[in-house]
Amino acid sequence: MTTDAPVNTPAPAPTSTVVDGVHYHQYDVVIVGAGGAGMRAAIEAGPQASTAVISKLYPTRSHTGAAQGGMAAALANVEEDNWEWHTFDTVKGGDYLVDQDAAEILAKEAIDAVIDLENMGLPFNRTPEGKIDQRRFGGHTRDHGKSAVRRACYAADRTGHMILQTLYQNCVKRGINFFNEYYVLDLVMTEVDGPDGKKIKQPSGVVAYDLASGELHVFQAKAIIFATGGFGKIYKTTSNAHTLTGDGVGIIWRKGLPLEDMEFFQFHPTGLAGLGILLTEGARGEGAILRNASGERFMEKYAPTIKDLAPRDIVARSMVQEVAEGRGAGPNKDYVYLDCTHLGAEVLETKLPDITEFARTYLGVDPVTEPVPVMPTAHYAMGGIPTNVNAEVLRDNTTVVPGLYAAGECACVSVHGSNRLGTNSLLDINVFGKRAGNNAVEYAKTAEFIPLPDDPAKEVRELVARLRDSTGTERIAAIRKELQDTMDAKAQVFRTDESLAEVTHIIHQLRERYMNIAVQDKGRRFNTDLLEAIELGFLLDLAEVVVFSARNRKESRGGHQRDDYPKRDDENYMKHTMAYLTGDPHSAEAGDHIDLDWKPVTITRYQPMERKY
Amino acid sequence: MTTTIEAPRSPYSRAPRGRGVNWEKWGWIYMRVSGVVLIVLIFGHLFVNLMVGEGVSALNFGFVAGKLADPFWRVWDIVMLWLALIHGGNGMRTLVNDYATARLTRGILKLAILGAVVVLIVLGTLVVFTFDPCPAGAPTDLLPLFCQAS
Amino acid sequence: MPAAGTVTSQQQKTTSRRPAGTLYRGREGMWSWVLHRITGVAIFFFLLVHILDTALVRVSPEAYNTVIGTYQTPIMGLGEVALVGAIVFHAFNGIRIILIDFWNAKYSKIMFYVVVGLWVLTMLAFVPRHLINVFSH
Amino acid sequence: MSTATIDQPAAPEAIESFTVTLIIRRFDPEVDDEPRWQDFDVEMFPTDRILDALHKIKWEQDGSLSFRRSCAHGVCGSDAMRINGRNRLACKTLIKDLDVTKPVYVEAIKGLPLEKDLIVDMEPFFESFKEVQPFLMASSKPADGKERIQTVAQRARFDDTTKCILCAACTSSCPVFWTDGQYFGPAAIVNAHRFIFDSRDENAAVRLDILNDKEGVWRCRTTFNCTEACPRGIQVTQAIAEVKQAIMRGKP
Ligand SMILES: Cc1cc2nc3c(=O)[nH]c(=O)nc-3n(C[C@H](O)[C@H](O)[C@H](O)COP(=O)(O)OP(=O)(O)OC[C@H]3O[C@@H](n4cnc5c(N)ncnc54)[C@H](O)[C@@H]3O)c2cc1C
Ligand code: HEM
Ligand code: SF4
Ligand code: F3S
Ligand code: FES
Repeated sequence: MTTDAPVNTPAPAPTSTVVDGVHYHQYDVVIVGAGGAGMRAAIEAGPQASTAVISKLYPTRSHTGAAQGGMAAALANVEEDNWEWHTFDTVKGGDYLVDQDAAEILAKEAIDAVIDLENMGLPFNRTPEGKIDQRRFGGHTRDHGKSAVRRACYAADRTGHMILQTLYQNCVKRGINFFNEYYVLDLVMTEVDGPDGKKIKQPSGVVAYDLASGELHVFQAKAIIFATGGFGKIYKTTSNAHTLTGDGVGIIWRKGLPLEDMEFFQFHPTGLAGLGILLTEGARGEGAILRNASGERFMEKYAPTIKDLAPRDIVARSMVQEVAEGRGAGPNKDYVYLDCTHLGAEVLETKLPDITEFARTYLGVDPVTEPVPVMPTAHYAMGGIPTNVNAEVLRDNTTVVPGLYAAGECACVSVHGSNRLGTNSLLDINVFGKRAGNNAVEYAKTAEFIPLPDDPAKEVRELVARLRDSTGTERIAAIRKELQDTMDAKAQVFRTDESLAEVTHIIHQLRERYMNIAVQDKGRRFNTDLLEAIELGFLLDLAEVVVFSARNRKESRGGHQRDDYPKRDDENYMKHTMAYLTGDPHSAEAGDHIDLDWKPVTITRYQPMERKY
Repeated sequence: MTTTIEAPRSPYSRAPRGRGVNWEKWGWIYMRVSGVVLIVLIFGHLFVNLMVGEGVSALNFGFVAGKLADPFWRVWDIVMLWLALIHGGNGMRTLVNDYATARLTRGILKLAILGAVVVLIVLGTLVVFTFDPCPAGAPTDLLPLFCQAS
Repeated sequence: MPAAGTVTSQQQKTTSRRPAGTLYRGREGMWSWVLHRITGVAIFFFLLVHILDTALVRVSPEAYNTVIGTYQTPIMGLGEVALVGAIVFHAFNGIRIILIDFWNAKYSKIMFYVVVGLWVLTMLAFVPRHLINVFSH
Repeated sequence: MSTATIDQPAAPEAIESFTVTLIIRRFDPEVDDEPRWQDFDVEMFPTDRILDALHKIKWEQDGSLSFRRSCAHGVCGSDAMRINGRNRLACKTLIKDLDVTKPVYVEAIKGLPLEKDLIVDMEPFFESFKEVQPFLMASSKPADGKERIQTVAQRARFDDTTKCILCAACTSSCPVFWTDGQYFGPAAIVNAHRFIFDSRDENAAVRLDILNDKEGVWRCRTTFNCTEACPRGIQVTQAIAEVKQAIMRGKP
């Protein structure tokens, strides 16, 4: 029994000093974000080196906990399956913009990732033989598209909740250091001599704002892992949490490091209409059907083979098209129905209990007896901080930034290409979270601390002071709302050059208004008003990159659908977007401060084909 | 009583777990076991004293002495005395643990409860065992009928 | 928060300790507990007194009868109703608690109403008879 | 093709908005000595949640109003608070389910140190959670590098308590916890239950021992406030009863 005793040995006493009101800490590995990816990394790194996890939320509040449907792995517990088919589905689902070497790793290591979680205690649903049960999910097929396959390992419709809890439990077991409700607001870069004698900037730590006290903390680290999650809050209708404001991605961006494939944002077909709260694809995996106002199963038209289980981009587009062509339901004809009534109360209550409750609570609709109004909701950022398969952050198309890692939704490995398959993200955070943790700790074992620059907290201190002392007149919420409304209206499932140009223009205006912002809370303790202002800054930056990248991809692929370029264009665009911040973000033309570059797609097995389901 | 303390746990400290007899567990079990038995005893007691015959108005030395002369009622009363006092005492201890936060107050109150319970158990037991239903020199009209008979 | 030290420093930041929130609006479970507690304490104190007065049988029949005589006044008669009410509630609710502990927590609310019902029945049987006894003398 | 607008809430025609008064218990540690009540009027729709009302206040009236929130649909556990005298998640409390002819009282959860407005110090709560060793302990790994086998029935045994989101609604509704805050509290017991009854775990005895403590399960007085408050519908009191039974039996 003792062999598995908790490893509660206190971590080596971290040095912590206070200079000029700023706290300084030193850790071998610092992980920013305590969602699935961050904690999976911590479990690897924690026992091997002094590790700190910094999170703006208590770990169990992270949005990984909201994930519902499942986590893919070709365990073949219920039917024949193998990782190669999984790789193919991932590549095809991503409309061939997937880096196939990464997708292979994802699919191969998926099996261990699931077993790891089970061994750590995750209570998966079980088959009658007592093995991990699996269910169907969008885009998962047997033998390269022949028919749907049961590949998603799940725990009712609370898979993400169980993953997040299990990982947190194991962090507790290992005595990981958490700094909860600390907002990382800056990555500290120190100028050092590069290998070729030129000066280059190397990450040496991060600066965090302690929400409870309003004090600043500098964490010096040998290796830093970003695992800050997505940024769905650039949209109004989203399944993402209020706190998913893309701070981590925004910090990287402001450092002049590139962001990859930002134009690809996934819209999940089944968000509760008007609210955006997610109803898992697992519902359709269990047999639920999408219907338009007249009760027609419209997915038969758009994806004859796998119908409602087509990948998300296709289903979401089909839904919007149904509505646009006047076949929407409801008083404003602005949604379609997800029909679960034929599944029976038993299946709903046991396999989909949470979403059944969501529909009841928030729409007053009982899925057992009535179809549920749904519409696409902004769900997942395929793009983000570019990394290689070792989770090392890239400075350009090939060079890594030593000591800097990213994993999870904030990163772009790219295993999801232009459209992520359902259940592949929970997989991503586990596979690449683990890799990030391992690689970071290996790196930290040999690396030296890079000295911090003078006054590393200067920028953050000034930012915080400027906002707290602001005497402007603009309300934060008003600016954010206008951004979100605009993004929903003009940069959502369908886009055109014209609509995107408008958004760019509006973002520029909003940025000017942002200069004149009013932070009403002048206090130091729990100043969430101030934080919302800072988060809004990141949202504006990221929305602009999304739109700018989208404007420059003049084709339709995966989650990016251009009405003015409705076809996929492999000849010109079979490549990743790499966007760099190069100038003053306040310049009127986005092109004046954003540089777009391209990165080739790694192709190993599968040549691009037309994507039909 | 439900809005007492707003911010307890300051500073956060839980007393280290002591070894030895687990009072909490046995106390808890005792409350339930004694409770079940007490139901019978107390309801029986109340029924006989308050409901049968003329109820409370019939209560007097004669009545009590009559009962206590019967070994059946003696056992009944002794058991009830012990069970009820310990049950009540343990219940009061729970309350003190809940509401008295200062160590000293807690100690004093618990000692007081313990003292009261012990004294009363001893007193009660003595009374039942040493009780003479026909004390010499007492006016006979106050005594149970059987005193005259003998 | 990492070290234990941080915990205490967080604690010190708290300056408000005053109550003045609203009363918590618990349901049957909470109110039955409040009553159980109040009745338990009431019975305990009564028991203390009751043992003392009964002990007077050792002193002398006169002493006992004088004290017990006060139990027979109308005012005390009403007090006895309250006492019996308390005991009956405490007893039935005690059984309810035991059933929750050893049988099933699902029916706690129903059982609460059963307790109330039984209490009413018992009191209906007891009170008139008792009051007749008290007031008929 | 135009982009669809999904601005309208899903409910049928012209739902009317109305004014709701929220009376919020404010406390700014840097200014106030004591908490104070403050009124706000907000225009709300029946289908809005209390969280929306709080946001509306924060975003349109008083930016300094502080509260925690994240997911906004009852799965992250950030926003447990006392609404009209009962613990609930603000994001799961719909306006239409409250009597809005009267003001709605909103205050922080009870029993944990108040930090600011609706924010309390959660550390003591998480400390209790950690104390029960809430993680799987199993010495043997399956030899074939596969999952441990667990039957559907064994899995179902502890299903209820796996749902916990650590929101503290239960613990801070418990009258015993309010008294001195030393009681482990229902949430910690729920999370111990989760492992005690997991067929894969081998350390039930340790957890049972931890909870067989002065501040452990025996302090529970079955007041059911926890069960009523739990936003995940966990049968908390039942779980506590099961742990008590297990301690008495000496095994799960
Ligand atoms: C409703 C919903 C359902 C989903 N269902 C599925 C599914 O069924 N299957 C699937 O595979 N995927 C699903 N996904 C996607 C998947 O859940 C997420 O992509 C994934 O959980 C992201 O994990 P993460 O660790 O990268 O980020 P998160 O879990 O979002 O964690 C981010 C962490 O970063 C911290 N953080 C952020 N900014 C800062 C900062 N500035 N300073 C400090 N800390 C910071 C936060 O506190 C948080 O701890 C779903 C997503 C949603 C929204
Ligand atoms: C008539 C039969 C009785 C039964 C069935 C009974 C049952 C119980 C039970 C089960 C408890 C435990 C409650 C809990 O743990 O939550 C309890 C508590 C208590 N009982 Fe009794 N009891 C009875 C008689 C008495 C008597 C005669 C007294 C007084 C001497 C008494 C005083 C108390 C007290 C003070 C408590 C503690 C209350 C609390 O902690 O909230 N009980 N009773
Ligand atoms: S048991 Fe319920 S109320 Fe308690 S912390 Fe867990 S989810 Fe919240
Ligand atoms: S509220 Fe408290 S007393 Fe027990 S039943 Fe719940 S823990
Ligand atoms: S905001 Fe997540 S539970 Fe309410």
